Amino acid sequence: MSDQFRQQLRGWLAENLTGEFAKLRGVGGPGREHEEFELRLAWDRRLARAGWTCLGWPVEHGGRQASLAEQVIFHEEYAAARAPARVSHIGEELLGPTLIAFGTKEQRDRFLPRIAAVEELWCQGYSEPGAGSDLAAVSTTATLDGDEWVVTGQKVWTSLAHVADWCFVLARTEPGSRRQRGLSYLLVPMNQPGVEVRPIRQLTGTSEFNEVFFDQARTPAGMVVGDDGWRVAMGTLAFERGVATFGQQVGFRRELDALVGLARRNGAMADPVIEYRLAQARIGLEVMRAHAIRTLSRDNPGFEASVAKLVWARWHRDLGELAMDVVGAAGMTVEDGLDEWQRLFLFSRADTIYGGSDEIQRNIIAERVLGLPKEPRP
Amino acid sequence: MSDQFRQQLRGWLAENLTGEFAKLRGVGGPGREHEEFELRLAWDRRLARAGWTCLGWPVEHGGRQASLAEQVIFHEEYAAARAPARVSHIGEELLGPTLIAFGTKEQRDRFLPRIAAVEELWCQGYSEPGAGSDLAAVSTTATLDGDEWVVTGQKVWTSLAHVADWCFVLARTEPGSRRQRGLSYLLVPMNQPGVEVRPIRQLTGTSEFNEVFFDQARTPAGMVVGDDGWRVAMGTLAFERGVATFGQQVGFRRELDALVGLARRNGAMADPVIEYRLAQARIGLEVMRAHAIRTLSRDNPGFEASVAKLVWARWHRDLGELAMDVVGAAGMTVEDGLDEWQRLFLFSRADTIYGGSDEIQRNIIAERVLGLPKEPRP
Amino acid sequence: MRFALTPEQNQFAETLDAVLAKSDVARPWADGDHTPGLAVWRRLAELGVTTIAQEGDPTDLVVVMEAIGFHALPGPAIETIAVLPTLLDGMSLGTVAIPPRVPYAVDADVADRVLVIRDDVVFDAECGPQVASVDPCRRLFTVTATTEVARLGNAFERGVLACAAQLLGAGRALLARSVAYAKQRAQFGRPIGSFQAVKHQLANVHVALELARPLVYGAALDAVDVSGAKVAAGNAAGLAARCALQVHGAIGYTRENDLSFWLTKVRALRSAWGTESIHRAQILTNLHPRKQSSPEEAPTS
Amino acid sequence: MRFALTPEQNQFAETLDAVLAKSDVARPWADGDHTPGLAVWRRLAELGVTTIAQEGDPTDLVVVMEAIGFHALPGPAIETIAVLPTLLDGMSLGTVAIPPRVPYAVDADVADRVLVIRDDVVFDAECGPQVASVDPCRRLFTVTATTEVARLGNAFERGVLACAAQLLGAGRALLARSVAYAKQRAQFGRPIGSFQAVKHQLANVHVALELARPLVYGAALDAVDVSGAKVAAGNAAGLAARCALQVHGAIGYTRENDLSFWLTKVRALRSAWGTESIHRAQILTNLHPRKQSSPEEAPTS
Repeated sequence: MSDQFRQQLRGWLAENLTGEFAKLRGVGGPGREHEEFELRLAWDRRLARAGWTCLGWPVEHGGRQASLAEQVIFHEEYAAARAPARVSHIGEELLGPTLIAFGTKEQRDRFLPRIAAVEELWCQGYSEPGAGSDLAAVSTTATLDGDEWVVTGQKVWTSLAHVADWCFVLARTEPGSRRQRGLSYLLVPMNQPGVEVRPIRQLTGTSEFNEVFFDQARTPAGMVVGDDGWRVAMGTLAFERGVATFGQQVGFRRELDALVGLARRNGAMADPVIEYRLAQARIGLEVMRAHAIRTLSRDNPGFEASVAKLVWARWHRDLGELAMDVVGAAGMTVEDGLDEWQRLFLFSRADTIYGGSDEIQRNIIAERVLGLPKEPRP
Repeated sequence: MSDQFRQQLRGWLAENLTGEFAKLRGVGGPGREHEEFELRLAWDRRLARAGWTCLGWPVEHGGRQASLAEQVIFHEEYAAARAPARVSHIGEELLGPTLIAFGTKEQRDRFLPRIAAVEELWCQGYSEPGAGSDLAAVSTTATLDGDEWVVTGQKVWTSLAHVADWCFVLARTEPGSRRQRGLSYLLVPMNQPGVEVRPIRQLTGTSEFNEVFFDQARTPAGMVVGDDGWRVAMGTLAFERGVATFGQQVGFRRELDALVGLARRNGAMADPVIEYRLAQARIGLEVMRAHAIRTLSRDNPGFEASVAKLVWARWHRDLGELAMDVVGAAGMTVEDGLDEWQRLFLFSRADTIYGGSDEIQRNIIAERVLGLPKEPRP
Repeated sequence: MRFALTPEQNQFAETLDAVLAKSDVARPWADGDHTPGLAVWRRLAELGVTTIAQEGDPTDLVVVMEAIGFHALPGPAIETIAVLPTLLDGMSLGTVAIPPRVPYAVDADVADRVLVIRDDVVFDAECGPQVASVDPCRRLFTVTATTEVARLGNAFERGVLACAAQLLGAGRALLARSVAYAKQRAQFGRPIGSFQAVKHQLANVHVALELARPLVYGAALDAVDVSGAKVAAGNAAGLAARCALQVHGAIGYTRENDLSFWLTKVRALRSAWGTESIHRAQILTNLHPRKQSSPEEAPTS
Repeated sequence: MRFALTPEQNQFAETLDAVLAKSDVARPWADGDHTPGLAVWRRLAELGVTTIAQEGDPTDLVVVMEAIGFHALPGPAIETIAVLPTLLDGMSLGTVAIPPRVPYAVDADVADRVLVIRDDVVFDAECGPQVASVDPCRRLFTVTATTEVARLGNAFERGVLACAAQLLGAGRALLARSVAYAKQRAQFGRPIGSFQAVKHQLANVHVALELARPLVYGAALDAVDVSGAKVAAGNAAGLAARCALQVHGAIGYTRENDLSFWLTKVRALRSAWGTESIHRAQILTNLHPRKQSSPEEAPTS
């Protein structure tokens, strides 16, 4: 059954990742998010037409209610084929599950089919300048003006904002409220005069993220999801990763394999410490895989996500540093693909920050899993 | 000049660490503090008669005002000869310098010569049960009754209390005072009905430390050092280590050399990771030595002590763990000296706790050296 | 993909926990009095613990050994439950040396049967002199093989798996005790568990144990290399021991505090059933075929 | 036993700091405009910086290179100040490749003199194509040796020492910026520098730098192995870089923030003038004679 699914998918990818799409192999993702946007959009739509998007969703929302095992297989095979990073994943992985859990029937009917068909792209408006890990520090406000919300404020670190049609925005709708209270989860169209997107240049020279400025941006009154914006936003975060982890691990494995190959070719492997670190990295991959499988097997994954995040972020950062040591051993030339390793090194360093810093994850584990007392508030 | 000093000392040690004293080589110190007390006392007195105690003290107090370089040489040669751990060091290294800095003429005249001559032994009464790293949590009280202090309370982790003649005690002399305020630094005789000493059994089966119970113990009114007990106590702590570091490093080096020898004999060295860890340990020794020399060169060593403490404690703990891995590689037999390595492993684990835990040292560095803000008080 | 416990296993683990939690046998065992400990072993045998490796699910063994590690039960557990059950009658304690990787037999003086295994051949053995052990509850004896009695495959690998599970249990116990202590012990006017420095150390221990656990269960199901499970469980338990001593301070270091039973047990088990060096070399050997794969090749999944 | 700076050295370091602090030349250099950077180099030459290795105290070089690392000054500093000064006229910038350990020449397109050294023989060289570099302020060029011009001993070792000192300075700058940021940046209602998790990371960086420093000065005085100094300074600066990024969060990762100049510089210098692998092997070789000493032998002191 799942073997059949795997064969079918593998065959489809082999047949379709050809012609103009062949050059998309390996494209997109950290450090390459800016590449080939139009062609990747076309690719995502081709996936959609063949029914390979939103696999786990109920059939009535455009999915095919695939099992967890099938979803894992999808991510593994997709990554193994080096198919490009998706441009429609924020809608598919974050907003869609949120609407299925918290949205009204109207919202689901309005948005889900277009996400599944890759007709509308989404971006996420949570972080604000100066807030960093403190997601409850929301200054963006929204007030109801007749039958429309009027949104004003600034969001930051917003991937794909420059191409998205919609943004889900955490905004303060109760004037004078503090922290987690008085927030709403609003769906705001991006193509309007009140929304401006500015790219943030990274130290690699590319722009993975954007700042988004809302200046009296408008959205209909019905575009609010749930009652308690904070609870809905936390729900969205809980959907992050999950089965996609398996695809990520395939990507990690490929990076490691390539690095092992380079270390053999350029002689770095002769250093037993380098060899040991490469072996440790391989064991780390097995550990992550076993942990991910165990997490899936649980009815309630709970705070496994914090453990997983800590581990893969650390693993990937270490791989980045190891890559520089391997590359360095033979000097750096373009033929040895410095670009690739440089990107890995520079981007993996941010892994321990975004999506909840190491420090935040350890606090979550210590306080919510182990039950240790909170720090005193100043 | 210092070469001559070295030669003279080396000759004296070679001549005197013989006969009944020969068996003292390597005796005493962590895990062996209980061994051969009487003979070690006799040895310390022989040192005193030959003028090898209290080297750096002024001549009028029984010292010979030796230079820092000579003191370093003394500790290095003493350790190199495997001369036994001193039983009179608490008086020589802690109380003596404290009296020189803060004591009255009467106190200096009364105590210093007897410390230098090893006629009186000292122990330290700072830590209290339940206080741990929080030295300001002092519950022991002392009140003036006529011309005597009456001391009541409990101290813990007191080395050599069972053989000491005197104890320097941090006691609360201002009723109702809190934390660092209202404390006095008292000198209390141990041989009196109001003082009871109970050994604390360690997991190794030996007793390195004691609990000391003061129940209306008495000492003359003049036996208070300085005005502000906290300041005096902190002064004592600042005298800890210093030049003695160099002797400690010689001991560390001998442990490492022996471990390298064992790793060669039992085959553990064939594992490149073990070899790498042994090499790292050797480099660590060089680092500690260079750092200690630099600290000595400074007029005001400031918080170097926190850096040094963090480093040697970590180094020694790691050596203990490495020792178990080396021993384990060939199985554990008595001939391979499990006792020695077991002791190293078990005792070195406490290094990161006593004398100010790692966490306390990092707080000191962060707040006092780097100037980072304190944590909010609850 | 079935690394989670069944409801039956969870219930069995609870029963075991109840039996072992009531027993306080480590201290007498360390002091030379084995009577209370042997009574617990009889109770375990009645519950079917000593024959569990022959019946039912391969992960049952992990459940049992984790519980034994958690409660620091002394006695030749790995040998009796994991390595030798087919050679014992279900009520006896057995012990074994498998030189050179398992050079001594644990608690041979109290075992009903003492064996030596070489190249899958089992010999009866005589108990020789005791050698020094870092763990007073895990006494080591030299043994001398006498007559051949049976053949037995994979004895070492089963021992390694059981050892990894015991380490995992001991690590969990160290974490649980450290967390409990950090909640109740106050310093500088607040529980030490509210300091980030303490909190984050404990969180790191939790992470290490959480990651080692699926490897141990995976090894029981032959889905994961047993050497990797042993190294991961050993390192996680070692981290738990280090952190426990740091959190407890000097108290954890005294004979009066029970913590030392787990501290010495973890250290002994990390060297037992193959040191980290041996298992690391094994892992490298196992990886070797993959080492030849080119980066262009699609990963197996 | 003289690892402390003299009053003259402290004063010189202050002068240098003043000159370099005013210059903001890294960004234009990275963007291809070398004019402001070259002006700073002329000012340094006037101060005698480029000839300092030939005159006075061997630790002067460390003082200078630490300051250059601290301020992330671009240009072929190691080459001009430490390796080639005897071959330059005191006002020129020089660069050099010493294959295979130093395969490329830094900033060869702006250097007044481009050289190659093989087995202590110095050749004039022609600047070839640029190759990719992780640090936009440290551009690498292939060079081709032409005619022999001189002999020069210990060129590589002098470069390693200067590189270690530059790493130390860069590490100190990263720590200083991180501390300043942690003091002013608030999260969850308090400065992030008041959280132990942040505090202790920064304390660890301080410790690493404090320990590396005497090794670098010791290497300048030939009292310490230069390979050990390079590894220690590289690791300390690497830790400082990792911690700086963690403390700054995603901001440190943007082009607009100057932090990236130190981040990429540290990474490049760690691979330059011999990788950690090379220096670790060197350390092991240097240790080798001692390896033979028996444990009974009294240590040399």
